[in-house]
Amino acid sequence: MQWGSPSEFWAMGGYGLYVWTSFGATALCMVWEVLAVWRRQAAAAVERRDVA
Amino acid sequence: MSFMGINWFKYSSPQAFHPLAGKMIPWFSAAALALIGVGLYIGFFVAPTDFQQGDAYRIIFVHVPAAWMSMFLYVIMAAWAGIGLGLNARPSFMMAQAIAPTGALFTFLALLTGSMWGKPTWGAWWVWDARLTSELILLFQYIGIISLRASIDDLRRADRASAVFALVGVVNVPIIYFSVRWWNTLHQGASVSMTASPKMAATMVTAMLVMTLGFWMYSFAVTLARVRCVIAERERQLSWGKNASIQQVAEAR
Amino acid sequence: MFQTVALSGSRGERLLFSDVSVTVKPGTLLAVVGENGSGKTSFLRMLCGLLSPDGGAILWQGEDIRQLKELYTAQLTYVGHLNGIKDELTPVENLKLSACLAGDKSSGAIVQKALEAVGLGRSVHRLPTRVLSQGQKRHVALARLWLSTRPLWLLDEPFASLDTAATSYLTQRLQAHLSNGGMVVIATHQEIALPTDSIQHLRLAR
Amino acid sequence: MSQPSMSEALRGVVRRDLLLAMRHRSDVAMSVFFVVIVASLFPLGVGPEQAVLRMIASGVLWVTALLACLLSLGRLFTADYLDGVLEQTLLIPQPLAVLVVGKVFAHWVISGLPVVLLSPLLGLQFGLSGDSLWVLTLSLLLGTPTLSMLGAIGAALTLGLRGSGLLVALLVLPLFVPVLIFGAGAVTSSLAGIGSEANLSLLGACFLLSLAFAPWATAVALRIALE
Repeated sequence: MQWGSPSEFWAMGGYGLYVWTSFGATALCMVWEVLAVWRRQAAAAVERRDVA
Repeated sequence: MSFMGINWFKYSSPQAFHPLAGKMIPWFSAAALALIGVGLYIGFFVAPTDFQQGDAYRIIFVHVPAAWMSMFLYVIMAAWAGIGLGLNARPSFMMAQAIAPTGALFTFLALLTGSMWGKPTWGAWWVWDARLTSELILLFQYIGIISLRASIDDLRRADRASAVFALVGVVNVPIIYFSVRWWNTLHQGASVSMTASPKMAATMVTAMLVMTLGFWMYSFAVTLARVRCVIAERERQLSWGKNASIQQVAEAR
Repeated sequence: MFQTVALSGSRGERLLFSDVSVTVKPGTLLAVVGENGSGKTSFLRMLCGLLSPDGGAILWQGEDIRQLKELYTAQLTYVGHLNGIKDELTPVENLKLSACLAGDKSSGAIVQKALEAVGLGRSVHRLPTRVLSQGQKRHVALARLWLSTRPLWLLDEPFASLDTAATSYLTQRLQAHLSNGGMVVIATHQEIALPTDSIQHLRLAR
Repeated sequence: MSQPSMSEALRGVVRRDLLLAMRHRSDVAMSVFFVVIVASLFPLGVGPEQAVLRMIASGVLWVTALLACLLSLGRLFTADYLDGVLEQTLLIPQPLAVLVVGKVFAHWVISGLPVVLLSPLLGLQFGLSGDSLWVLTLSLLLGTPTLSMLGAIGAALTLGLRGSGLLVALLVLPLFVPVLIFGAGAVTSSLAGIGSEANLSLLGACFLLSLAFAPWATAVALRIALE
């Protein structure tokens, strides 16, 4: 374990901005994609019931 | 056609595939969450700080898996497209259709994280390195495929036209990679490379591989969920079509 | 002999026809009739090999046209819904080029004779097709039949926008083709003035 | 039964397209003027310094050639598609890929060849001289047919679609990248005195590769578009 304190962890040796933007953007995009597929699935399910 | 006691042939039709995909999604999602969790733990708490790049190198734990996935997914998409064209199989076109957006997303992330890594390491947000450039062209091709599909109304034509373009692109990307490398030697530009320092600690490699595996599982889950949407949406169109044509039998006399 | 076996086709997701089995023997004509939108054009394009069937097969002399490929297209002349002629070229140039591309004889004299046979006088032979009327353009497209030496003719609404004189010329030409042992598939709304024993009807219902 | 020989069919396709181009001479002239105007705008934007102009010459002229090809792609199949000639072309009893080569050749004669012939003049505008001027022309001569062949794939895929002009650019420009790199690279390396043979032979390889695959892919795309 190389982090002495939480603030040291967030600072990432001075590169916090770059590291956290990368990981944050990745997480955000993935969550957004999952939500988008989920909503599309819900919409498709509703229309299926309408047809049946 | 039985392999491990499962009748695979049965699942080649969309109707049978739909529930099977539904059963597989939770498992893949759980595996994705677990693997990404473990990967992040190793990446942030076990892997040591790099003595050259400091902690900025930790970006490669998302950058490299995203870049790999963007290429894997393109090749897999092109393979499905090729199978679809060769065997005239609708389910393979649906798979290709479902993979494209996830592939495009990973390509975008690879570019974004690449420039995040590049700024502190090279001092520039963007460098015309062979890998980054081919990644950019890959993104254009993903966008091309998605918009080609979107602008064709006839499903059959949309499937087949985007499949042809996917196959053309699979030849193009390696050519671009080598041509940009060639171009870099000509211009004697910054001789840069995305490969991290030659002696990467074993824990760094482990973190990267675990993250990649997690991204694989994530891609499986999302694509399967999307292919289910595609099947459902197409079925709906089909049932509309059936209602529209009441009398279908042609009588010959 | 030309056959379709259990042929079915669709447009988009809409099924147009299914299980169509017909046989066209040398010297006979198949008239495909039906309302607008019943799939006559799709049926004809399928017979050309431009459209692939959903099911079933099309056989030429007992062999699947998907296997024959260019060997089959060398047997047919297709006059489609679109004329397939260039507006900027003259009727003579248009016919010469299409005859040359079909491998038929294409000297100026032969082409002019064909144009006169459909009722296009010499005065329009050297004008750009652009200035001709719709009916005259149709004449130019149909004049290809006077140059064709191929056994199978596939004609999509050939009588549409023709006057009575041209209709009778075309009927005579069809008659001559049939008596030479040719085969014709024609999509039409009109009755064709040919001996009934050589005509077969296929009704496509919507 | 009658069948044209392969060379007859090929000649017929080329002759028709060239004949049509002769009737529309203004279209051909327009694409030439487009190249001249675009190439003349760059010095006005960048400034008149010879050294700078010489450095950007290859890139600017190549991108201009690329855009000229792109703009003329709409003409390649659309007119034939609308008047039914394309349908008849598909029924010619010769392999469609061969006929596509004929159409692409005619397209190159109309849109690519004028740019090649004009390039020495444009090169002079940018201060290129002697050897590099000659390399520029040669690289365009080798590269523009490749552009036409790759462009044909995009033109066939987007045939008859709404907004096909922009879509064609989106699909085709990524395919043009290697040709651009080797073509402009040939001129740059000749200016640097390294020798342009390597780039030119890579350009030739691109030409052969696209000659092998592009007409075939275009033929598949045309059949799909006409279904």
